[in-house]
Amino acid sequence: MKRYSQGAYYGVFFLLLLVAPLLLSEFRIGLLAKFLCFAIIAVGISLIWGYTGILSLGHGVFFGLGAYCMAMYLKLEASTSGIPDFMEWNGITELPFIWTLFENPIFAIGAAVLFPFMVAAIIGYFTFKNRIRGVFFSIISQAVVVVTVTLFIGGQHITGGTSGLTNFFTVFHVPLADPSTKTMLYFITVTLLAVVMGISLLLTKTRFGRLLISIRDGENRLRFLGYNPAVFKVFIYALSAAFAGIAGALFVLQVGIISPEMMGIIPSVEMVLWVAIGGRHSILGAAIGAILTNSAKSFLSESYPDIWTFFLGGLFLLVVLYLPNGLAGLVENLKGRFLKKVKKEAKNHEADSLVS
Amino acid sequence: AQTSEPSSETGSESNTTSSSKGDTVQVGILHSLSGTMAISEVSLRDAELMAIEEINAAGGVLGKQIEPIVEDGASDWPTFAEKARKLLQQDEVATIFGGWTSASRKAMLPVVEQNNGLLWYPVQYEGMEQSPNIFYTGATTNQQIVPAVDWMLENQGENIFLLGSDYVFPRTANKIVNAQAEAKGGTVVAEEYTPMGHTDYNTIINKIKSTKPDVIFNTLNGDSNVAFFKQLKDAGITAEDIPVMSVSVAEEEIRGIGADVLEGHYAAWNYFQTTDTPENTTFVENYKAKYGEDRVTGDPIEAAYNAVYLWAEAVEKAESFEVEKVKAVSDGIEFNAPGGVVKIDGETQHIYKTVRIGEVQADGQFKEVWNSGEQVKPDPYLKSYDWAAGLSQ
Amino acid sequence: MSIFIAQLFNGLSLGSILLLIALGLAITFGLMNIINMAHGEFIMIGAYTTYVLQQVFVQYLPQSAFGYYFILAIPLSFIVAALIGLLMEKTVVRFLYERPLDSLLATWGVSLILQQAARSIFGAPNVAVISPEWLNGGLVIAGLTFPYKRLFILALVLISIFLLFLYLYKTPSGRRMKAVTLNRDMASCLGVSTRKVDSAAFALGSGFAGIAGCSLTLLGSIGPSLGTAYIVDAFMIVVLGGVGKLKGTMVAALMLGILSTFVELSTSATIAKVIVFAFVIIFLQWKPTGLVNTRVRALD
Amino acid sequence: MKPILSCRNVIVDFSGFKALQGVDLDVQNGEVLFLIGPNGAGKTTLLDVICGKTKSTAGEIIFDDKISLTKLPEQKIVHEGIARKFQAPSIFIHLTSFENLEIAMKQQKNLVSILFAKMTNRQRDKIEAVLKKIGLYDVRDEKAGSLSHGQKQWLEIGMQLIQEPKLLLLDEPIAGMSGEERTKTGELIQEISRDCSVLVVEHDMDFVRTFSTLVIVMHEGKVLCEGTMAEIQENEEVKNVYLGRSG
Amino acid sequence: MLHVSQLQAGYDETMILRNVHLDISKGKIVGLLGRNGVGKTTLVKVLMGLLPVNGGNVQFQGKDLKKERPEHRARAGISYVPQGREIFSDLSIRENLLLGMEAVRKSERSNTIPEEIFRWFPVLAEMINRKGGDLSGGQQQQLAIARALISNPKLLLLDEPMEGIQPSIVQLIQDVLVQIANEKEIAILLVEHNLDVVLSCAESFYILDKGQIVMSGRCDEINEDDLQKHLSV
Ligand SMILES: Nc1ncnc2c1ncn2[C@@H]1O[C@H](COP(=O)(O)OP(=O)(O)OP(=O)(O)O)[C@@H](O)[C@H]1O
Ligand SMILES: Nc1ncnc2c1ncn2[C@@H]1O[C@H](COP(=O)(O)OP(=O)(O)OP(=O)(O)O)[C@@H](O)[C@H]1O
Ligand SMILES: NC(N)=O
Ligand SMILES: [Mg+2]
Ligand SMILES: [Mg+2]
Repeated sequence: MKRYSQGAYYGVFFLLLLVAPLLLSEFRIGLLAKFLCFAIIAVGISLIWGYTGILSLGHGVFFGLGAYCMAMYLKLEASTSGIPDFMEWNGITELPFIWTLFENPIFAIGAAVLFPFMVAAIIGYFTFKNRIRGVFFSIISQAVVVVTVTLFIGGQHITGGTSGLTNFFTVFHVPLADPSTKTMLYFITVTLLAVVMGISLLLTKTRFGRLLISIRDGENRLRFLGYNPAVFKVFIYALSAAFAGIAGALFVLQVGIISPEMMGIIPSVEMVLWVAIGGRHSILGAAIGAILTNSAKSFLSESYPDIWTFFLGGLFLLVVLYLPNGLAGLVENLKGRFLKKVKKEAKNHEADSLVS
Repeated sequence: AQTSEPSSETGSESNTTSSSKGDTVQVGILHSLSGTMAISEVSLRDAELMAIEEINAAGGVLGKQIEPIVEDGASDWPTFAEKARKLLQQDEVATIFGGWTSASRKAMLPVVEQNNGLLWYPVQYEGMEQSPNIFYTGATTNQQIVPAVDWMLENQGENIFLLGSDYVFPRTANKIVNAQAEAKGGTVVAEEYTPMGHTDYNTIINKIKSTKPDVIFNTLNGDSNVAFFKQLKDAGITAEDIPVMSVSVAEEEIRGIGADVLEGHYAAWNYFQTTDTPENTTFVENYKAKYGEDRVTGDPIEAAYNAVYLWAEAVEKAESFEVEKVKAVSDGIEFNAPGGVVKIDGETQHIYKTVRIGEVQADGQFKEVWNSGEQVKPDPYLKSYDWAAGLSQ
Repeated sequence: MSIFIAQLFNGLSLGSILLLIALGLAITFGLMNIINMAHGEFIMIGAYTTYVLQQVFVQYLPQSAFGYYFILAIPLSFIVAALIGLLMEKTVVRFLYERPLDSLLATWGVSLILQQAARSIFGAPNVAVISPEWLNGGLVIAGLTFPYKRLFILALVLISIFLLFLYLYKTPSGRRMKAVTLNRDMASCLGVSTRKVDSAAFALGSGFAGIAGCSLTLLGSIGPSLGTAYIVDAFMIVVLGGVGKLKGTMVAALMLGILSTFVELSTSATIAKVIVFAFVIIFLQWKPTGLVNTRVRALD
Repeated sequence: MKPILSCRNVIVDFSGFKALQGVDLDVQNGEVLFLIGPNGAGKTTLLDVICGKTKSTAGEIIFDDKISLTKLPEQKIVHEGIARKFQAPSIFIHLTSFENLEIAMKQQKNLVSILFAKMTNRQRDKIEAVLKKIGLYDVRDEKAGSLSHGQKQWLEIGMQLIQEPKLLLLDEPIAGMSGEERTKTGELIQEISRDCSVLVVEHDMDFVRTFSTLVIVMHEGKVLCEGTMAEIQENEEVKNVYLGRSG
Repeated sequence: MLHVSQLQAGYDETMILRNVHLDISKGKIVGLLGRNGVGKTTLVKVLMGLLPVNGGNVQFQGKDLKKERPEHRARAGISYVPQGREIFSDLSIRENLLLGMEAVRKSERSNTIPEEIFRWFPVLAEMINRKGGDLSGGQQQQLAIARALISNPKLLLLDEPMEGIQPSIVQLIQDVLVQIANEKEIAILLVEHNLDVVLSCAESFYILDKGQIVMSGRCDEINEDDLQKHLSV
């Protein structure tokens, strides 16, 4: 019964995504594609936050690393002289070694996934091994953001500085601006979202998923059951970083820019907000949260460019105050209320028979 | 944002025609209205809206009323890209006025190019760029930085301390200053960058004290200027001791810093609120009447205002809103701007401008101490300067 | 040698400023466990209060009175920020004590609203606060200048910290506050009015942020997004010191202040920033619950 | 026969306060050893040291005649075969009773094994058997958080059982249990002791009397004396510091 | 003194207590018995105001308590030792004890801890400046009881107070309870698993099962068979 209804939700969700291109304008589909990238991040955050209890306020970094990996390849493909334009302004005449690797698209795509995975694994290894938890971890993740952003801005001659990397034309020599390329990318994004959600569902429905919940409930307890929670945390953290990396790569392909600002504190906190709004304990909820929050943001800022942050702030407030488990929680609640009615009647019978 | 027509599925090619359906023409205004850059950019929006209102009152352009669609870039570059795309694809505006930071411009650049749109960018910048779809109405380097450095070397001394925010404009500007100083017998005693939003300048000030420069060339952006100047004064360094030459401090920034702190320091611009032309008197009056007595004008505000007029004149001349046609006729278009006559250079799509250096007075206004006399031809790649040969490929 | 002393003073001064911005957060976050992302906006409120008071003095009082506005601005910033904090506690924070992580999200919303409110009321551009004449200039000792403003802030921080310590550790009211923040239910079962204490604590924390904002007008810019510049630093310090540990907060602020100035002197501001934050990361590896910590016997 | 666990001169110093001041103690194979003593005597601390939660300041703890425990991390100690029940029930409140046992169950506990773990029939039977044994079979699919205090205690004991340890450390296992459940727990402990050694800390003298063979009394961080309950009861010092008049 | 009738209460949507009746009068010790999970703790929490009342009546000294917050109940003279101790782990023993005084009216509140507390629980005097969280389980339990006694309550709610306490002190606490009930006329609700403890110090008892009072009476007239029926699994 439960499994069945859950399947139905997923079915409707992906069906809507598949027919969306028929219903929306090219620009809106572009936006939706961007939101789907964000949904991929949200799924990863739901894994570590909702399931494992790790609150990362620094996932922007992994998103950014994935995005930069992809962007470096695109930038090289767009640079006629073989050297990106901003390097020329900075007086660099020879392509730095690290950049030469990204001439190979396979490497770039692989790196967009593996590089965030590895960086997260390293950070996670030390912090989790040293039993840094809760808000201490969250603050470390913010410090990582500050360090990374500052380095990317400071290393202007290699990274493009504040402006980031932009002005790409082609991917695999196919023009990025072509409507067909855009449609293609949209469907690739939908597919990858499906894959990421699938992996996450598989993980959470198995013993591994229950272990994640145990880590959230009491990781010290777990040690005395013979587990080393750090290993599991590192894995799930790195996995969610890899998801963010995938999202970053897709983002760059569709939006055409990545800048250090995008890895900053504000986007990183916003990512958590999407998940909270959708429902951190639900994979689908998190994804929908990302899409809806960003839609609301776009809609509000288009409708009220002067004061939209009033409304956005108010929205966050209301959701948190009145929907503690996000939209998914609301759905559960409504469903629960309905089921409970049925159950209650049954239970009353049972209770009566017990007393008599 | 206020209006949005149902989009046509045909995409980008037809934008210029559908934007001018009926008796209105839509234009996009895209500045940061929220986030850290809002402190500067909101005034640009105001200036552009004022110009649009004036033009509409005078009968509009090609007989159509201009209808602005305002969007918020939110101090975030990908958002600038998204909103520019929205304006061009969804609203199919005839042109966009927008941006402040170079990063925001660079984010919008591919979008306007791919959609064959038009962007008017109103802020002084670091040069080295020339997009066919952008008109640059602020100064390029040879209309601000280069003359400012010449003037400093001549009037203040040869030891220059470079201080800037860590982003593309200051870094590129300082590269130019280095080359220029070397060629002209100046010495750069130190080059320091601070992250955006940096607020503690004590250590930098100690470095200034120990390097004893004759002048500080300041490319700090926004908020950092406030912290820097306040703390410089507290450390006991006055404009008499070491003057600061700024290129991003206009009247509005002075208002936020406090004139008492800035008195005696210098800035290089193309326009001051005190610039003495009849057009400027009206401009300042109108601006204050519309937005409040306590508001001030300034160079980027004027450049944003000019942009709207220049576009309107180009449209009139082309008798079309189409980007290609507007561009084709742009060369030589003149506007009797508040800061004096400006003229579009069709080749670079930059503007001929007069360079001015001013000294901050106790009332927060500039006293002009030098100007270039004639309008300086824009040279974004500094091709006409020998010492700059190594700077651009 | 003289540069060393000058830098040491700068470090202390920076540390005192960091402490000032973190002090309020040490209460709302450290003690009450509210991840208050709007802390920066309370700093902003303090700064704008100072600005408004200055305008009032300029407009309605004789020139000679102007010098004193700042003396009045400190308590007024405290009160205004505390009142707005009180309002926020009653309408938002109150529902989030059992959900610290949600507090992060709700207060983020509050922060957006407050920023926009400032923009709507005072306009987007920065405003200027003219510092009173008696705070201009500095003490010159052996060729070194110690700006009065920095000395003033140093003293202000010392007094604030002293009063806060006194309050928390020597008064019954402070004890109640600690009890409520440690175990709200049990405190109420003992007869403590948790609602009053919660409101008071949050208002107190917000008030300190207001004082910070007031003092920051001496050094930096006053604009709608003023708070965003300080929020991360403030959290960093409270956490580095050990959440809920006032002493830790103090030491952490001074440590970061001094580290930052000395690294910046020999490198650049950018590298200093990287190193300071890297230091926080590494330090926490060594002391995973901050500088000052309590051993807990409970498992989780 | 060699003892399964032997503590030699174990000292724990909490920044100046010596909670353990040189404890010597052996647990024999298959034995149920009761540890009693006044509040604050150091019983919990001793269990903490054995299972690795607290690091000893000095001394040696040898398990299974060869393994030194003092340097091992917690999960390694568990792998060696020591299970620990804490004083306050600590279970995973968002998992059901069944899932709690599934996590606790003896199995490969590394990342890869868990990632690909499948519930076998044998494992399911084992979990269900334990659920029945601890009386939670009927609530196996309810979130452990909504169990009552006593039920949580039971669940936790179950989680130790299913690990099939060699040595089981129980800290006040019957706290919060009512009469009959106490008896059942006692019987359970005796049943367990057929497969493993058990070290029990308890304050309920009736319980100790009923189920103990050997009792060790701790006082002020040291072992005060040992013997059968009958012997202990007669010890004047034990009466003074611990039992009081009725003991 | 305390009068409970037709009480209904529970968590969110699950009703735990259904139709509970209970009376406690001045100076009397009343035992509350019941198997694990029948709702004893729930009942005590409802009485203290930590859980809302969904139906029925709770009156204390003739006043309706239903809507009162815990702190008002505390100030009205109800004192509480929770299951699980709930001491303030970060505060010193002294601070913990002083907090027990919060329920006392301001004018009568003192800053010193009454001598008798240390007479009953000497270990607390020894460790007066240590942190609550550092204490052993039984020490914490003693602290929780001391903290509840310090305010001279009119009604004392004890949820398994003897848990984890060494036998000699269990006896002592029993004596103290009887003594204060007699001397200070404090009413005591004692939730306890240990039948012996209840029988030796309580005057009457209630047995709770499945959220209802299924048996009550005086301790000296207790019928073993009935007891077994309700307490066995
Ligand atoms: N982290 C700590 N810091 C300081 N003292 C501690 C700490 N942990 C325990 N103690 C002290 O060590 C002593 C032994 O505590 P322990 O918990 O081992 O006692 P116990 O024998 O289990 O008592 P109980 O029967 O009450 O559970 C106690 O006096 C306690 O106060
Ligand atoms: N927070 C909660 N949410 C939902 N249900 C709960 C909660 N706490 C307890 N329960 C349920 O309420 C019932 C009564 O629990 P309660 O703690 O009152 O029992 P008890 O009689 O005190 O048991 P014990 O003797 O074990 O302490 C139990 O069945 C438990 O499952
Ligand atoms: N172009 C500028 N000032 O960024
Ligand atoms: Mg113990
Ligand atoms: Mg109970």
